[in-house]
Amino acid sequence: MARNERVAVVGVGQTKYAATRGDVSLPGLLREAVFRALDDAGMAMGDIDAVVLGKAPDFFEGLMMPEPYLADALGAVGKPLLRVHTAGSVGGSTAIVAAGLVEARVHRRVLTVGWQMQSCSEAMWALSLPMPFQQQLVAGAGGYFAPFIRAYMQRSEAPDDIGILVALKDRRNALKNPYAHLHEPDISYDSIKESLMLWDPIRYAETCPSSDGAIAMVLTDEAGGDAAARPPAWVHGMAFRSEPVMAVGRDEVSPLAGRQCAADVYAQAGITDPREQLDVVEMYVPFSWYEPMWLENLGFAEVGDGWKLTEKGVTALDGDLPVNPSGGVLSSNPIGASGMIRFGEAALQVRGQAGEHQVDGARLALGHAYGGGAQFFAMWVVGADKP
Amino acid sequence: MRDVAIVSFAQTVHSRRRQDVNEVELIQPVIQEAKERVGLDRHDIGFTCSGSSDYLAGQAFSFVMTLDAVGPWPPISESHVEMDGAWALYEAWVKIQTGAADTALVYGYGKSSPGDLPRVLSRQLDPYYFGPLWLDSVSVAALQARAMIDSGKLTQRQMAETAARSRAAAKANPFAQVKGDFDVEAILAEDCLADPLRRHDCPPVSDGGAAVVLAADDTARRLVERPAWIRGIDHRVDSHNLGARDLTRAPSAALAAHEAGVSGGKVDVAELHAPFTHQEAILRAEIPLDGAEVNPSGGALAANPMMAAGLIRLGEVARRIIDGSADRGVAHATAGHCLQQNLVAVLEGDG
Amino acid sequence: MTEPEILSAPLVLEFPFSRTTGPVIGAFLTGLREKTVVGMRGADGRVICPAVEYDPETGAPLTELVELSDTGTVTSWTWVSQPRQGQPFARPFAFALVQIDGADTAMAHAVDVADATEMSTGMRVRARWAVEREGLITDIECFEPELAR
Amino acid sequence: MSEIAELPEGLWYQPDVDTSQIPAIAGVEAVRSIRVPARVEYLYTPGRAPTRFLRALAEKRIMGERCPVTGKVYVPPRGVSPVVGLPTEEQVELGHRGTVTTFCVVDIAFTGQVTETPFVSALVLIDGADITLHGLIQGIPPADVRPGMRVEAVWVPDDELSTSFENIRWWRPSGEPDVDPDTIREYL
Repeated sequence: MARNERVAVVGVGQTKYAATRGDVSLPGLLREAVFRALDDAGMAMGDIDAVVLGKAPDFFEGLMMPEPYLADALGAVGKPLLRVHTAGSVGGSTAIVAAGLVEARVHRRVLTVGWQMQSCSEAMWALSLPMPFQQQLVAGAGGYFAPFIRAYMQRSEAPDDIGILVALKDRRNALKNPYAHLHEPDISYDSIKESLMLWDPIRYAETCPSSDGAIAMVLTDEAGGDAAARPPAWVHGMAFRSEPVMAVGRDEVSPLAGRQCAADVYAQAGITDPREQLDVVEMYVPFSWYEPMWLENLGFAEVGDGWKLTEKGVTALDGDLPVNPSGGVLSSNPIGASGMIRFGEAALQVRGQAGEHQVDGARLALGHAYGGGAQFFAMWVVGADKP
Repeated sequence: MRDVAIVSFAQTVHSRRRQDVNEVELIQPVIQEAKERVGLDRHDIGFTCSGSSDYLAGQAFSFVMTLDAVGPWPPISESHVEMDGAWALYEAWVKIQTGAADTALVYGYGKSSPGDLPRVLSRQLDPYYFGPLWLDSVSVAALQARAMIDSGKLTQRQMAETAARSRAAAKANPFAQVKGDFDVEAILAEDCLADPLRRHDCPPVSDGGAAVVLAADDTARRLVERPAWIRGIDHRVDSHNLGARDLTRAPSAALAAHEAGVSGGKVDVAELHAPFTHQEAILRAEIPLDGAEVNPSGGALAANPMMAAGLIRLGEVARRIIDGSADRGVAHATAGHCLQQNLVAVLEGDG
Repeated sequence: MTEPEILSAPLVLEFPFSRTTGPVIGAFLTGLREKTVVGMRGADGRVICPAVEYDPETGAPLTELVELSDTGTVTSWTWVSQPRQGQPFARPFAFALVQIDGADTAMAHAVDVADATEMSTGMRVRARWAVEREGLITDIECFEPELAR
Repeated sequence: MSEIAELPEGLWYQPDVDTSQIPAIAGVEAVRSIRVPARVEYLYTPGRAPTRFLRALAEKRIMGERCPVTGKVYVPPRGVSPVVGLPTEEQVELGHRGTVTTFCVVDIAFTGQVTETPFVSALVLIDGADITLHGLIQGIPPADVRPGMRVEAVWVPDDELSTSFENIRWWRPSGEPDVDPDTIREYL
């Protein structure tokens, strides 16, 4: 069988992320990202062959399957239009579905968009809809994940303040990212430590915000990548993995699906030592402690040692494995976009287009997303060189 | 392009209400049947993709719970579209084309009975200009039906004939929900539900689901004697602006049919996803079907499980190719209001 | 295993959704609040009403607003004999596509007449403005036959 | 103090719209946001396995269901064993005590809240089950809750029993010695 088509990321466009984007309509939010991505790629809407959209639950905006409604806004009329939904990992999954269309030589130029307009309702409502016969005990995503974080802390015997260090790093990185939702120049170790403990061990300042936002990417075949005006990012590997939300033997602290997804992507990209070979990581960290947890799950550290990388500053912007130079999910979280932002930021890094949060000399980067009860994973590795 | 075929298809017996089961209990037997028909178990599936909508039953992350039905352990390569399962099949077809999988399980399901479906579907329209009016799906379809009648392209009698023909055909379909012999004159004597639509012009509200197994190349040949090869598949979307569209047309259906290569040969059988009678007429004008038998299953007028009805059209055509009763068929799926989005596939058997 | 009688319970999903309008939808809704119908000139020169921020075919941004009248012509309609919760009237009414005079496209809204026999494609209608207007599509309470006033 | 990076120049923004030619909207405050309440009503049916569970719960019995392949007991049952994709049919009566595997202390108010904050939301491994279930812990200061702690169900009075998870008001320390946390490591 002939080799699959190489996939290039030739355009990335992001909206300014904010609690409420009061200046644009819902389609206008997506269009801001789309036109910026097209400009970056030197293309117009008419150059695009197909559009792939992703976002998390429809109840957020109170719109049922809004993609047909958005067709006109995205220049998708007369084109194929797909909508992916894989919970919080959806931004990553959507990019992978879009890239698959190029890889399989079905289309040459694909526009993909991840978005969420959380200001339409409230995350606490949309993510924890009241259900008959149930007792409301979990209190949003934080209440769901906090017990697993506590289990990680206990297993790894990590110092209590690792989460604070992650939050401080990501929020300070966000100051270098003009698109980030949270810009808190005065944030400090003490201010995070003193913030309200919402779901002990998760403090308010260690929690992702609720954002409006969209990100768009233009993906092309090899010829498109070769002809791109700005350096493209080349896709070296991509995969998604899913496991059940509740299954006997499942490890919610370091899910098998995450480990297997990473192994698959590394194998595709020829990565045998991720800690050495990858230059930068954009990982999905909605609560601070997930940085050390994913460092282990993704093979950057031995089990129980992830927090040591954080503590030593390895994951800082000037460390030797920068994690979330963009400020990450902790600084901007339009849920349906958040995974694709990780993928897009990874691409920006290897294109040398990340601006003030550029990691010097980044050649190979990992974009990572997870969703559901840490049961859905999507990842890609992108590089400055062709695979 | 790799040769990819539908090798297995299973569906629920569709009904107005399946209150006895939750969504995972609804779809699990169908998934199991689709795999067992070709002797596969869950470890043999290379990729899994499903289609569903949270809004139908009011269950956020509905697909998360339903994933239990495939037993995704150890972890699997899996994705989900918030669309009809026909588009999940499309995603799986692309995945197989990349070589990342040789087989795929595709399923779609919907329980519409928990809510007032026409009202729920109003949440799919433009939220600024349509949403506050709660324009329901039957009324929207009626605006399109009126445009057809006013344009002289269709009469209410022809619509009634489509209803009668579909429900009569469904008598041979053990999974259909509305079937029997209906008299055209009697239908025409009934009051309108949403003028010019009578109840018979509308699809039933259904709970149900379906599952399909795809396989590539020699794997497909090994699993069934006569795979239903997907010779072409494409999908397109039209403008959402109902007031700016010519409602008597579905250009995206014509374009998808062209891209899928419908006109490349004689069509023995076609399954069109036309929930309302007038929509079959629109699709017949857009998709070149010549003398094909249309909707021998009864189509969506006989059973319309949301998020599965499009996938079922693919399954019904495949079934007829696999059993040798047809050599070449066309399957169509639609999404959105007024046939806004359309998928067309051409399926063929060997020799 | 004998199956116990299946349980059921009401589930209500309710939220007061907020929707930012951006400049174009905002202009149209501002117009309604001020009893004025506004359209948008499309990429091909036709006037689209309600005003849209992008061309329905090409997606190109649109910026040229056009003031229109509050009268128009019904291009399609249906009769709602049993209105659903939230619809413009609790009594029977028509949903229609109304092409506002000066526009090349139609908008969806209600037409208030006593029964379906009063409806026809091509009939002339005029907007009946709501007394309390806040910048919503329902600031037009409905359309009514033009001669009714 | 740190500088905040600025957006690059030349970014695409939605073009402005000229309203000056339309007197009715030229000089007035523009609509920027609308509020559109939406209410959708459903009749929720939990399905066969959850109905079996809830009916038993109304009789003050906690019934799990066994995976037909692995033999592991799931509670609450949803109808299908998630590790094999096959129906669970054999019911297994579970104890009214269990072990806390992990937990968090919730100090945020939310809709539908049943108790005062702060409260402990824990994962409880019920005796006889192989999977944990969310439960509220009371009768002990939050700071004293720990993994391995043994707890027992506190039920609503018999005349208030219904087909609801709310039959178990919360879990409280049972007084038994703690379980070695290492033995419950694989149950989170």
